[in-house]
Amino acid sequence: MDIGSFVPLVLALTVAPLFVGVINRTKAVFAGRVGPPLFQIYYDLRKLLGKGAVYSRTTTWVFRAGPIISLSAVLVAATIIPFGSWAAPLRFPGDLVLFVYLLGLARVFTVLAALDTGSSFEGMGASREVLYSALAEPALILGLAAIARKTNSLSLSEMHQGLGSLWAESGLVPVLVVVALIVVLLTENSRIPVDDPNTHLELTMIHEVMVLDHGGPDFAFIMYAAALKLWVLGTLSVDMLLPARSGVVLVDAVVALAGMFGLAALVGIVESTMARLRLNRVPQLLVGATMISALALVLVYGEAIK
Amino acid sequence: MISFVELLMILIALTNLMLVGSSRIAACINLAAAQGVVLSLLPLLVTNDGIGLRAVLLAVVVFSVKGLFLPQLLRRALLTADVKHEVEPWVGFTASIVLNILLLVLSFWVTARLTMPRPMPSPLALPLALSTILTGLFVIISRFNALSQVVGYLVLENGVYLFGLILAPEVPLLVEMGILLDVFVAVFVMGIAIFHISREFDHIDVDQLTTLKD
Amino acid sequence: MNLLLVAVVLLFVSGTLALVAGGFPALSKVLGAGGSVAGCALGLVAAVGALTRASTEALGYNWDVPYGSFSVALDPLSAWFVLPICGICGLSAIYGAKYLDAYAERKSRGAHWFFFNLLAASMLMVITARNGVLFLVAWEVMSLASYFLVVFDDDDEGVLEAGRTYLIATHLGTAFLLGFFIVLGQRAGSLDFAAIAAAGPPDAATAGLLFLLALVGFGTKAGLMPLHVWLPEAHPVAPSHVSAVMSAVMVKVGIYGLVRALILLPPAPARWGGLLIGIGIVSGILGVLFALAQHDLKRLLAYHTVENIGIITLGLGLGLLGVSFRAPLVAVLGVSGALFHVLNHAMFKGLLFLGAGAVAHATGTRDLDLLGGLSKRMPWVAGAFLVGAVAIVGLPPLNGFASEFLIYLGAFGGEELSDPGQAVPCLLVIPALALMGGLAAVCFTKVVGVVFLGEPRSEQAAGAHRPGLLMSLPMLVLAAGCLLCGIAPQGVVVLLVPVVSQVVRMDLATFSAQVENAMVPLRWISLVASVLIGLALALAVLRKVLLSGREVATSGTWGCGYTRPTARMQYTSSSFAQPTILFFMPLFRIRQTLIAPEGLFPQRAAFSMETSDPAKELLYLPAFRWVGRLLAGLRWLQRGHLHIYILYIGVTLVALLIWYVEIHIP
Amino acid sequence: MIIALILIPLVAAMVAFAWRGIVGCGALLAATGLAHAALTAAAWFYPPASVMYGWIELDMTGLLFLSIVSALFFASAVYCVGYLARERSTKHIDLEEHVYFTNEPDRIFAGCMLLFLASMTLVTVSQNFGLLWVAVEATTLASAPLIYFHRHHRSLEATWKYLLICSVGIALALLGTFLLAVSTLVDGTQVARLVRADLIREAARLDSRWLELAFILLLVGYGTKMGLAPMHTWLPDAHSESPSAVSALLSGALLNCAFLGILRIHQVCVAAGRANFSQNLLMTFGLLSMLIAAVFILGQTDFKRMLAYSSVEHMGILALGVGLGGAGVFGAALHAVNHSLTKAALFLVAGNILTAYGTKSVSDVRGLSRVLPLSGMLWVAGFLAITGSPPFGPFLSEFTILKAAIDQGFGLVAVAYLALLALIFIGMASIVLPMAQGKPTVPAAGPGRREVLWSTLPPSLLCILVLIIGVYIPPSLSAALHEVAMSLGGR
Repeated sequence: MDIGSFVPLVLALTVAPLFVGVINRTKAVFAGRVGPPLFQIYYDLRKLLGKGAVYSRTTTWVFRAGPIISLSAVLVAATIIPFGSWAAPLRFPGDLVLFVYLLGLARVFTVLAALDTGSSFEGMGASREVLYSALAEPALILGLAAIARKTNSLSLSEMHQGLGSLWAESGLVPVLVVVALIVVLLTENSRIPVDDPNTHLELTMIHEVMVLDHGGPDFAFIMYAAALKLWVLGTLSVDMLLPARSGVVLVDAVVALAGMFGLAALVGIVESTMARLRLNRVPQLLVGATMISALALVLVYGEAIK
Repeated sequence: MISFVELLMILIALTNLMLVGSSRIAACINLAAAQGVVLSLLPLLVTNDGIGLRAVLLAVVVFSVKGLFLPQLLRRALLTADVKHEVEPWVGFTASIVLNILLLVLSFWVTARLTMPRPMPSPLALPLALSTILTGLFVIISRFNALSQVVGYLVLENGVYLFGLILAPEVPLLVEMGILLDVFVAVFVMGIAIFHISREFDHIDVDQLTTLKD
Repeated sequence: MNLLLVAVVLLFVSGTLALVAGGFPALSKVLGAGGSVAGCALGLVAAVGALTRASTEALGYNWDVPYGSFSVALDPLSAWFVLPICGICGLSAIYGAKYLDAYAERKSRGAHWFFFNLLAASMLMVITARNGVLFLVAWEVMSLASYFLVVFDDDDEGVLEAGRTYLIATHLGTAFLLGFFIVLGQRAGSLDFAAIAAAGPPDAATAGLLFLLALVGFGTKAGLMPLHVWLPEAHPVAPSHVSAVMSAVMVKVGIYGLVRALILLPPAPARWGGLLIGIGIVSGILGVLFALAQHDLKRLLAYHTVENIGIITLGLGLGLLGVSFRAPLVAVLGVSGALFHVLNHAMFKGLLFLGAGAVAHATGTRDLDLLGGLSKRMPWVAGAFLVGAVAIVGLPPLNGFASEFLIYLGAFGGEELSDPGQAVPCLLVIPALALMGGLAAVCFTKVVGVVFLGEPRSEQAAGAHRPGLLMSLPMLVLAAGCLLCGIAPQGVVVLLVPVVSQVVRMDLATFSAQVENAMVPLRWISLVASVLIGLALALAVLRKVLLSGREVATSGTWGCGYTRPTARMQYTSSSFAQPTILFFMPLFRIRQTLIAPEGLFPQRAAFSMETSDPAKELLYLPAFRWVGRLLAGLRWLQRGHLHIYILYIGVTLVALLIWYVEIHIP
Repeated sequence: MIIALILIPLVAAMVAFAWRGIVGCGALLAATGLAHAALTAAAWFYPPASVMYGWIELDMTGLLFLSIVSALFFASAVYCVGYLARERSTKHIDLEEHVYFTNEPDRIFAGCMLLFLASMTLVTVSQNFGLLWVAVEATTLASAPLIYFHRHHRSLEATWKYLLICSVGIALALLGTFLLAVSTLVDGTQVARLVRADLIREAARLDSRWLELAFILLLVGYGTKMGLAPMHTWLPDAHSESPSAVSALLSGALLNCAFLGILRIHQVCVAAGRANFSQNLLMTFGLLSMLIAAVFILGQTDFKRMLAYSSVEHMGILALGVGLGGAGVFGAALHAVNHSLTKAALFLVAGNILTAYGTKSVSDVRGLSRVLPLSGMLWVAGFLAITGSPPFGPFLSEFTILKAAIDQGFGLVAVAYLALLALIFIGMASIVLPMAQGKPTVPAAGPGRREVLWSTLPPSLLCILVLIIGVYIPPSLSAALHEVAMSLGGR
């Protein structure tokens, strides 16, 4: 495989934390604050990696294995995502299924680690997390299925290329899918309106509460994994939304990057303008997303017929 | 002008009617006995090839068994088991008589449809045989008293016997003897059973024997 | 073939000897378990041989019973099912040898070993039988043997109840199979499968009838919804190694029967595939939902068996659709996915039940809300169970993912299904599988979390002990198997090729091409799996390096400011599952009991949730009650009145006379 | 030789009756049974000659049923050795009404048993319908005192009902016999004696009307004795009240003998080309009997009555099988064997349960497999066998009958048959299994709670036989069954 196909991976590994930074900065701007520097996450990571760790007596090796496995799962997921006109280093028919299930693996181990602490708060967060992601999975995979059917390919990279070629007449389908994808993105990364990353009441948290007990390198792994996950899903949406091809690799790359930061800004805006939904409303949002994906799939066939 | 056979037939019919109509067990027994006597005369009349030894022998045996012995047996049972001499019917007497008439009609209707294998001694013979059987059944069904049930059984057997006599006289003698013997033993055993019943329960009201059920 | 027969005989003989030696427990144990292990080992050798040679060996002797003949054969399909049977039975026997010691003083175990080995032997016979009568006999022996295994602990009235439910259910199922085989053999005039195949396919209507009969008959054994009701009753109450065999293997025999029937029947029309997919989806989703609602560890696992059977069924349905739509790729992927899942499910479900057994054995309870913190007390079991959990949820890098992955690929269907009418039923599979995966994740995070993690919720859990080598070893072996099949699926699927070619009837050229198509992604999967594991190890090392030389303290769990947390404050299984169950509320029949805390200083508060199985509550019980009432309505017939009895005779006689005279005499 | 078959038990009976001071009646029974069985076995290899101008002759059907009778009698005789020893004491406390009662003197019991055997033997060998009738009636009379072995109210009631109902039935059978004789009259002259062989030879010339009427009456008559619903009503009472050894004989041997009577006339109908007529009637009564049995087995509270109703069911199955014709007849013949062996074993075990627990009520019997391990095992095995589960014999026969039903195109009959079988399985499962399992309701040690060889050996052997038939039907047997089926217009 060509070197170019490694660019998306490298990009993800390096730029992902920045993406979070952009979101936070946007929110700060909307809140009229200066906000943390764009590279704050990098500083945090470095600091955490330098620290020791404190473990609860209750916990076992599962607690320690959690962050590691989550991070490695997300890392592998990152190798499946194309960027700009670069295909992913890892591409084969069906890799989209693998992608979804890797995210699942990451989640399961985060949840298990949370339950290992025996804290009722973390259990609470875990039980919400699993429900939401269980509902998010169909939405995600149906959306991808729609694109896959449209481009007759089961590999994210090929789908990406395929979309590019028939961008002109691809029409509504990608847009719908992207909408669903963004909902999924917000859920999976526990952003508003699903979850509030910087609330201060554990009772209302979902993701953040699950990692309360982690510290030091473990927490660094978790933060990094979260950032990567956000980036990966973001890339996926942007790929679907802007598959335009100028023919010049760099131009495509720049367009994609721009798209990414646009998305980051969008997320920031959403977070600073919307309030979070009541917990029992979230499932409805997700089912809605699933319906949108299904609609997209139907449209694919509608177009196939005519 | 009615033949002698016809007369006997009518007698049988009458005994049937009186049987379902009479309330006293002793009377029932006597009626059954009378029927037996009537039957014992038949072999001498129905055989188309003269009166042979067979017919005579048969007549004698039937007379002694159905006419004398069995009724006697029942009378003794009646004495040993000191039962109320009134039979308490499940179906009222008038109703019984009406039903009996209906059964008679039914028998006529059924037998009328059948083609006879041979000239009948009398057109009444076959229907009456059937109705006698049904009467016997009816008595068993409609009487609660063990003794009257045995009487009913006797009448039933009479009917069957009449049937055979007029339709299939060719049935070998040996078989008929065996049959008679069986009836004899059957009634005998029933008599014993009744004796035990009356001893165990100091009554022979069958309708009270309902311990065994689901 | 001969080798397999030897295995069967060995199993049977050793079982009988164990029964005879019942007086000497130790000897009987050695005979039973040892014979079981030896026989299963032989069987495995025979099966692997047959699979690698991809050949069919048949034997036929005449057998002096009506329509019977002792004709057996070991073709790839049979061999494939022999793998899980022998594997699981052998391992469970090792496990059981130790597990049963708990009953030493109360029960004689000779009978148990007899039935255990008989079960294994009869399953092998079912798999290899090629004659209707032989099949049915083996089938019924299998059911009976398993019944007696279930009611092993017959002091408990509940156990007997459950066993009875099972016996009746399986007997009713068999009734359909009787009909199936007889109708099947009608054209051939013989019940030998060979003759049936030779006689050519029946007409469409008969074929449809046959398919339904087979579906109900085998589906009952396999536990398809709504025929599953016996399964969550019977599997939990059996001794755990028996639960493992039943749940991991015996239900698969039902699947085998279905597949065998499909081979004997004419090529399936699309609606059969559609029906299977529908049933599969229902079983899968409802199965996992009910599992989620359970408090009894083994009952929960039993419901998951229903789910996985659903997955297998929809894989099969996908395959049938592929065949009838002339879409070879879909066919191959669907069928191979289903059959591969048969093996995988056997491994991880066996593992999970053995684990559950170890837990019950160590704590004396199966109630989730009484467990907790066991991973400290039985780390190996916890590790193995965790592997099984990840596998059953279908996550990489384990085997569950590999087989579900194949089914997904088939469902996407590639270019083959451009006509919406054909594609939609296949595409339905995708969200269904995704939902099942997600819910399974909910369920097993709950199980692992509540049973093994956190603090023990009761003294029993706190006092748990290690199960010992004999019980741990089989679990570890199975865990290794799950990992192996996850890392190198292509190696296993290669063995599957001849099997699949039997099921999807297509010429070898196209077939092998499609197989190649299916192989490519699998190789990638195995690469990814290894990369994933490598990465994890690397990160672990990294972490170690980072932490080396820094102080690593331990303290209590952060109670969010509350300083006196107790174990009873932890999330319980009920509370963990509650949001999900509430969301799917309409599908459940839930009895909630909530004692809300009151006043400033609430005395006690409690929340508990009971869910009952609607199939049982709404379908079977009412039906049985109705029939019961119907028949009870006739019981006045026998009231003990003699003259009434004789009246019956009279009426019968008169009625017959009138009928005869009216009808037969002009 | 045939005469010997009848005379041996007859003489033995006379001895029992005549010799007041006789001891060891059980031994007498067993010895006679053994001799009888030996002669019967010999009859398989050296077909005996017919006697009395073919009135008495042993055809294959007769031989089959004779063998059943003989085997069962031997089994129950051996069982009686132990049973009479147990029951020796003069006074017993009645289990249900709690009054004292005495038993019949052993010698009377033994004598009647032997008469019973003789009469049943006569049934199986008599070719003349008149003689057949006499024999069947004789069985009733011989068995009535057996039912009244325990001299208490319920047994007396059962005896009376048995006596009266069966006598009525038999009377109708007699009428049927006469009608059969009528059918042999062609314009006034008799073309055939009432001997089966003649009738079959001249079947074409028989008057079909009268033949059919004869069949109806014989069906009702012998059907009463055989226990076909709705004439079955005496059966549960008699079976539940008589000693278990007798119940075994009644259910396993006597019912078959009555069935033989129906088979004989059916055979004539087949020969006369009126097979359809008789078959339809048989099917109807068969299904009806199964239905009635199902009604009363579900929720039955008395395990001996349950077994009795199960006999009604299986008589229904036999009738159904013969009614279906084709392979069904073979199935019926096979099933007759299977049912007799299994049911006899079950009744004998029921006797053990009764002595151990002192009750016939299902709900009071628990933990049998711990109180009487062997009997418990046999009880469950017998249940599985009688409900037609492999690997026991009845499975094969019921399967054959089902196959016949489907192959002959009686789809609905097949469905009803399966449904009823399933119902009965459910009913019996929820009665038998709880009895065998669970915590014992009586202490393991106590009167009659020790399993003696006399009481366990016969049922064990019977069960083993059923098991063997279930996995291997000796060619000789299946040849015999085929011959029987052929003679009854089947395959």
